[in-house]
Amino acid sequence: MLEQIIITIATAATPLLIAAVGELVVERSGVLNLGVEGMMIMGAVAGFAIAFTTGSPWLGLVAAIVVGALFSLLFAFLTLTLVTNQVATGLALTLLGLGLSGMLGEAFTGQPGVKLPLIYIPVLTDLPLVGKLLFGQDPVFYLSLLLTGSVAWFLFRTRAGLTLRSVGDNHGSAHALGINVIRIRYLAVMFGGACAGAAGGYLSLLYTTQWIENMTAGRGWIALALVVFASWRPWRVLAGAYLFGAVSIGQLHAQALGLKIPSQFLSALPYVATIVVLVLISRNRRLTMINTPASLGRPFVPDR
Amino acid sequence: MDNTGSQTTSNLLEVRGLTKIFGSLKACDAVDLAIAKGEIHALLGENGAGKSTLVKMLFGSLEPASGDILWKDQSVRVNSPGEARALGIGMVFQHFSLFEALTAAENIALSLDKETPISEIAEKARELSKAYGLPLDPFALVGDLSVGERQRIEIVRCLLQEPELIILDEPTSVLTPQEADKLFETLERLRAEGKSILYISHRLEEVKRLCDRATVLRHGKVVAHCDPRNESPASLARMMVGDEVVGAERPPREAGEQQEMLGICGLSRKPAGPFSVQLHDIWLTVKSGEVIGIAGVAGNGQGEFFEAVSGEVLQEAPNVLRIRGEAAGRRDINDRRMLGAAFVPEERLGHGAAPALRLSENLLLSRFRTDASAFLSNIGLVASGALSKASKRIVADMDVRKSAEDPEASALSGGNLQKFIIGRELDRKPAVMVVNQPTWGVDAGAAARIRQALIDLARGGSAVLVISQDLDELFEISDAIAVMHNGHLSDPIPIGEATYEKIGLLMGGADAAASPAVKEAV
Amino acid sequence: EAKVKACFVYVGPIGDFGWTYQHHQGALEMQEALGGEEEVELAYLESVPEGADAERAIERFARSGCNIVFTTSFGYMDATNTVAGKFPDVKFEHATGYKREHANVSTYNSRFHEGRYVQGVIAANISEAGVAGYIASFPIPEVVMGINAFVLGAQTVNPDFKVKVVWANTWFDPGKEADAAKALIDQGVDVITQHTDSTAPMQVAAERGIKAFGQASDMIKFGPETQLTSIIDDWGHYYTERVKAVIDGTWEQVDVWEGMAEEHVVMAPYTNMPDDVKAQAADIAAKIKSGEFDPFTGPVNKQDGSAWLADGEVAEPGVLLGMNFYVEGVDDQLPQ
Amino acid sequence: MRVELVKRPQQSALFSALSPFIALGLTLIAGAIMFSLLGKNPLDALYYYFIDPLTGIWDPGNRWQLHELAIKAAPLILIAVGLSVCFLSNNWNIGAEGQFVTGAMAGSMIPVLFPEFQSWIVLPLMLIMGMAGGAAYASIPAFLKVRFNTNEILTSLMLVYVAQLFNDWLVRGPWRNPEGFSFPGTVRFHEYAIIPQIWPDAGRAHWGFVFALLAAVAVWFMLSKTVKGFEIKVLGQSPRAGRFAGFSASRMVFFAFLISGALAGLAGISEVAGPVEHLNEKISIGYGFTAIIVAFLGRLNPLGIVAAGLILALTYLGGEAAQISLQVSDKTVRAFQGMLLFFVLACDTLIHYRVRLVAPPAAKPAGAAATEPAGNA
Ligand SMILES: Nc1ncnc2c1ncn2[C@@H]1O[C@H](COP(=O)(O)OP(=O)(O)OP(=O)(O)O)[C@@H](O)[C@H]1O
Ligand SMILES: Nc1ncnc2c1ncn2[C@@H]1O[C@H](COP(=O)(O)OP(=O)(O)OP(=O)(O)O)[C@@H](O)[C@H]1O
Ligand SMILES: [Mg+2]
Ligand SMILES: [Mg+2]
Repeated sequence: MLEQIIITIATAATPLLIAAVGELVVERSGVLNLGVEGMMIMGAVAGFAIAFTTGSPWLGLVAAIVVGALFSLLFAFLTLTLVTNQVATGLALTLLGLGLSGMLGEAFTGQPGVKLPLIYIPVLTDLPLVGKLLFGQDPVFYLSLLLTGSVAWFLFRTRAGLTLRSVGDNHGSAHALGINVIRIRYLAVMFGGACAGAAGGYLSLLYTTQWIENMTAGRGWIALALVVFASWRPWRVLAGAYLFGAVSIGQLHAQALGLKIPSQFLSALPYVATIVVLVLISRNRRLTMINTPASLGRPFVPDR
Repeated sequence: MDNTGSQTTSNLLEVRGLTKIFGSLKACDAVDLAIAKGEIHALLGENGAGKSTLVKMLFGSLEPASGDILWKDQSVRVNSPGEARALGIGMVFQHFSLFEALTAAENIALSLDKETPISEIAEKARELSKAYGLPLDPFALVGDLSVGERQRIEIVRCLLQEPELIILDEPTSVLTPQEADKLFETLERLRAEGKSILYISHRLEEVKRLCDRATVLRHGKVVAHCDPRNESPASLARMMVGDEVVGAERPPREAGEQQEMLGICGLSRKPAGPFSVQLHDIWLTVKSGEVIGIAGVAGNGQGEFFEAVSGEVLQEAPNVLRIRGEAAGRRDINDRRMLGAAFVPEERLGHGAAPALRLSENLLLSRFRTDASAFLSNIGLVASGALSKASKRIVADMDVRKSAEDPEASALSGGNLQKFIIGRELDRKPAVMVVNQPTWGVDAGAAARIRQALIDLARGGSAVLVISQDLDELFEISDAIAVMHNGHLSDPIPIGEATYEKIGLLMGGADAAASPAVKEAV
Repeated sequence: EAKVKACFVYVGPIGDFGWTYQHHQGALEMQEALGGEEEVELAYLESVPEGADAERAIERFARSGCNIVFTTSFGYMDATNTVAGKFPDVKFEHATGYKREHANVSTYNSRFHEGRYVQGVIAANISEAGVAGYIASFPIPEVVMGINAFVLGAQTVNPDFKVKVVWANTWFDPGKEADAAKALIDQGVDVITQHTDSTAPMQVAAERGIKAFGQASDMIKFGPETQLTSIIDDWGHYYTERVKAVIDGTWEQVDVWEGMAEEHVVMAPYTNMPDDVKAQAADIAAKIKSGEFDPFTGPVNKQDGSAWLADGEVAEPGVLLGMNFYVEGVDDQLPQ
Repeated sequence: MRVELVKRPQQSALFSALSPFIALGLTLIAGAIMFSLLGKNPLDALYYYFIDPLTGIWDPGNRWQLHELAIKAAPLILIAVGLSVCFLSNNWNIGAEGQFVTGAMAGSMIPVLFPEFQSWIVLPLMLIMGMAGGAAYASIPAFLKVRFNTNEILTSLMLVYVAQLFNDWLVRGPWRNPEGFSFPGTVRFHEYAIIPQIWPDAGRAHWGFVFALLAAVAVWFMLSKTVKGFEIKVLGQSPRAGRFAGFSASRMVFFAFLISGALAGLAGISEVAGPVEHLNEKISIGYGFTAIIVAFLGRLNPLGIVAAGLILALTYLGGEAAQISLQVSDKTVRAFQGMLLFFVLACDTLIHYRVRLVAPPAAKPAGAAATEPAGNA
């Protein structure tokens, strides 16, 4: 039972983790994209539509990623090329995504989708206690761990990651050194879009294998909170996502166990927990200031 | 593969007719320049003459509107700093291009175009810095370093690229005289190794000492080529400005009873942010009629000190700060203004003035309390008529040049905005005036005007405290100079006893703690 | 020109495959039955919020020539009555409510709990653990009634049968419903029923290899090997009857609460269960349909063990319509 | 080809005036394309979206739609006006929806808990309590921002969910109408607790719309004529200049959040005591989020916000008309709103910058040199 509960938590945490790690890269490059929810829902609808029409959930996942990235280009063009306010533009992206996905997905509502298969490795998956946990989950679960690790490695171990962090720290200096700030940010935003798209695809291809309007249900915002929670460190995002997943699932178990607390209060628990954790994290100003990308959200117009 | 030496031509870099236009402003106007192999070439000119613009075009960060760059006699287009580095051009920027959240080694890695492991870079940097006597810790966070140390990183970063031409844009403006000497040694060594150096500085003495040739810019045009060793600082200055520059006149102080106007008694402050400086037990008295200067290399706590004195941050005890005898440590900036104090911060856009507000609105910024009766109606509405009248008066008094009737602050040139901000405070005839970097980035004519105005204010019976990195300026206007180093303030040295060397030593950290003598005196 | 214009205000999207979907199916069925587009003009608004917007939506219909307006959610109750007062010539039909302030307002609802009782019987037969999971939406009487009927049905087979309830606090949030289903399964239930509208719990049950009941519509395509049966809300008969009454000029105010007998509530085919269980289910369903048996027939105790219905006593509709207590055997605390 | 921005020395008065109209025009064009793709006649669609709800201007038979427009616009304007103070002072209150709900709950306390207390004073008290409730709720993210440096975007947003769930609990639990057959929702408010309609014969617009207009004018006056307005602008643009002026950034955080919270709360209680007439679990339908668009569409100018609120309300009403007449999905409304906001933001760039298209350099003589290994390695 515990194994199953952990797997359930993992499924709840995986889309948050993927979207948050993507947004982390975006923010590390100095861009604040509040449109995660919008990109996610576009990924969800695209993933479902392609999987449904082609019958291949893998193609669906690819479509979710591609559409997420393309959709984020809209944000990139406005904020990076036209230097519009990043907060407002991110909100606009969310609104547009929710509206567009609803329209595009109308034909697909109420249709049973095609599910991404779970991994099955003979012997290993059948191991007692840990078999399904370690070797029997869905492929995206493993991808999400791989993604977190690769992003951590990329950011802190590679030259390109260093360049990306430098752009987020001081875009003026980066520009003076000849680093193409705008191009790097475009790429980062698109990576974030791709991740958000993948997270959305996970929702419609695996989490609940169907397309429903608004099916992201605020997960994009949670992903944004996780990035701050993690003070822009990939492995801490993982911890945060699983913590949030555990609280969300835990409250359902509390109910099923017949706990005498109004269910609304239990449902509010994940949000209250998020606030509490954000407060605890941001209390340490020095820590947040050192980790916060100094150029985050600042407009940049290169002079040539 | 240093095969250029065998070639017949002696010019490493030649520039022909290079032009750069910003909007309607010709920042560089058909500039010609030639740099020989193994020479230190000075680029001179007053503020805004176009020096930085020119070198940024050479380094590929700006795109020329027209003109040619010849590198080893071949016409090249430098499209990016990366291409410049590939050619063999390195640059140390006027405004540092460092990343505070990264380590020194990471900063260096970012300007190396090859993918080299950080550990290797750190090792190389350590070796190179030792060889040139510029010690640095490759794993320190840049944000934690002093300005001098940051400068070293910039230079080491540039040298590691093994450039043939090194461009240094005002490298000494942030160094103590002793640190500057160290730098000169390094540069001479590089010249001996056959490297060429393009050197920008406002310090004409050092140009005369160091450079083989000089090119002088004025309003974007080349006005002279000369050998600085054959010129005097005064003649160089004349070439730059096109006119004789008159220094400020400092009449002697009137004898007689002088009252304490500003008293600072044991001011300490904990660091506010991860990269800010702690202030340690600062004591200082400024009396009516006098100008006290505070020297120091940037980043030694001047900003923190200014904030504490101005009241942007409050002190814990009221008695730490006295303005005209009143304990003001717990009073906010407007209460201090009401006591007769006025403040001019270092940064004009975004601190002394709000960029997107009009000049008349910026007038309100520091005076809505002190001049409430003039600028606000009796029910607290902004009286825009009175504001624009007053702002016209200040514009006329300070000779502020602007393109529109009441432009946004950001549309003014730096010098003109500074004149407006100083004028805004002088207009109130303050009893205490605290100014941080009054003429930073201001051209010679305007600077002279501002300095004179400060002296006149003091001689009129006010107390003036000037924080500046420009020693020439301090020697020109101060009655005594104290030095700030790492959050400690030295005793004020009367101008008669002060020498560049003495001040320079203090700036470098000799006699770090404030001497107890001052405390006893108060 | 069509003879009559029938208009529908929906609370959710038609594609929810649950409540709104079934109402829309009913509307289409009605149009078909009465002669198609030439005879009946159909208009609808989806996802109309139950606040200030509802009155506008209803009034818009009343003004745009609708002869009869069906408002298909409880939250439209006051708005329906207000607009009805202003347009006495238009007929209004409000689903699930109880207010009929004007002669041109009818109310209608279904006895869904009859189907829940049958589900309970099946669940107790199928479950090896003796515990069913119940994903509930909100603690309104209709839902509480459903839980109670389910438990009573199950107890006829296994007197110790237990039900675990999770309140999802939503009618429609697939993610949350799926999580609730997983939590229940992780707690050891081996059959799931839901009183929320999405198909997510069915899909989760399918994945985890347990059985489940559909809700509102036939969800068999979301769980071909999982669905035992489903309670289908069949509004088509009622809509046909009422619109026809408008055409014929015989429309009168009614307060309808009908169930299996009138085929308002229809059970989807019994699947994925042994034949004897099928037979048992069909038998009890037939008894309810014929009126021979009422799910709320005594003896029934309340959750705390106190007596509620004496032997043979049948619950009053009034008590049921305001039901806010559990019967014995529910493993949950009713939100108060 | 790349786009290059050149900062204007001064913001362009021409484009300040034109950009909302350019944006609206572009939205109409994009919308027309969208409808064509959906297989609808774009002209019909645009007619239903933007003209049909306004026919009341000349057609008395449709005048009720103008009232509906006012009902829909009132909360949007009220909330957006408050948000303009927040956004101008650089405080990102994304949680107006939660403050809206809290205002509704706080204001409903009197008629729900003391139904016997019936007097003309009830309504004013309710409005005041609604404002106080919204303001109190908004003070939470403000406090966390000032005291703990916590990101207000996230906290204010999380609090929306909390407020909604709390309201849900209230109207299903302690505040449930005892005669409501256990359905969620409080008792219907008595007549003293209901905001009167302005012109009951013509439609149901209530005084909440007038509150919105008054709030817009008052905030406009504050922003443009008083020192407080000056303070808001300075602190929003450059916090350091604000500190130099002696303004307290922390106090501004509270001021902005309290104002916007109070106005959102007023919107909440006006909605409940106006058209809805009782508190239920469905009052929160996203006005707090849509108001963010309204605030930006109105360029953070309260008078502009009035116009923007009406335009947004128009898209809602038009969306219904189009849904009935053309079977256009209700989702197009949100897509429309998103596009509108996008175009407004993009066009505003023209106010501060000139946009140039630059062709990439054709030949690159240095290219060869650049690919060689660096210097004299
Ligand atoms: N990006 C820009 N856009 C518009 N004008 C600019 C830009 N950069 C520089 N200028 C203007 O071009 C002129 C030359 O500036 P530059 O920085 O080259 O002067 P400088 O000689 O280096 O002065 P300083 O001694 O102060 O460093 C100045 O008037 C400056 O305001
Ligand atoms: N970044 C910029 N963008 C647009 N215009 C600028 C910019 N910098 C300077 N200008 C314009 O160029 C003109 C010259 O400004 P600049 O700062 O070069 O003056 P300056 O010659 O350095 O004089 P000062 O010594 O007073 O600073 C100003 O009128 C200003 O409007
Ligand atoms: Mg200048
Ligand atoms: Mg320069």
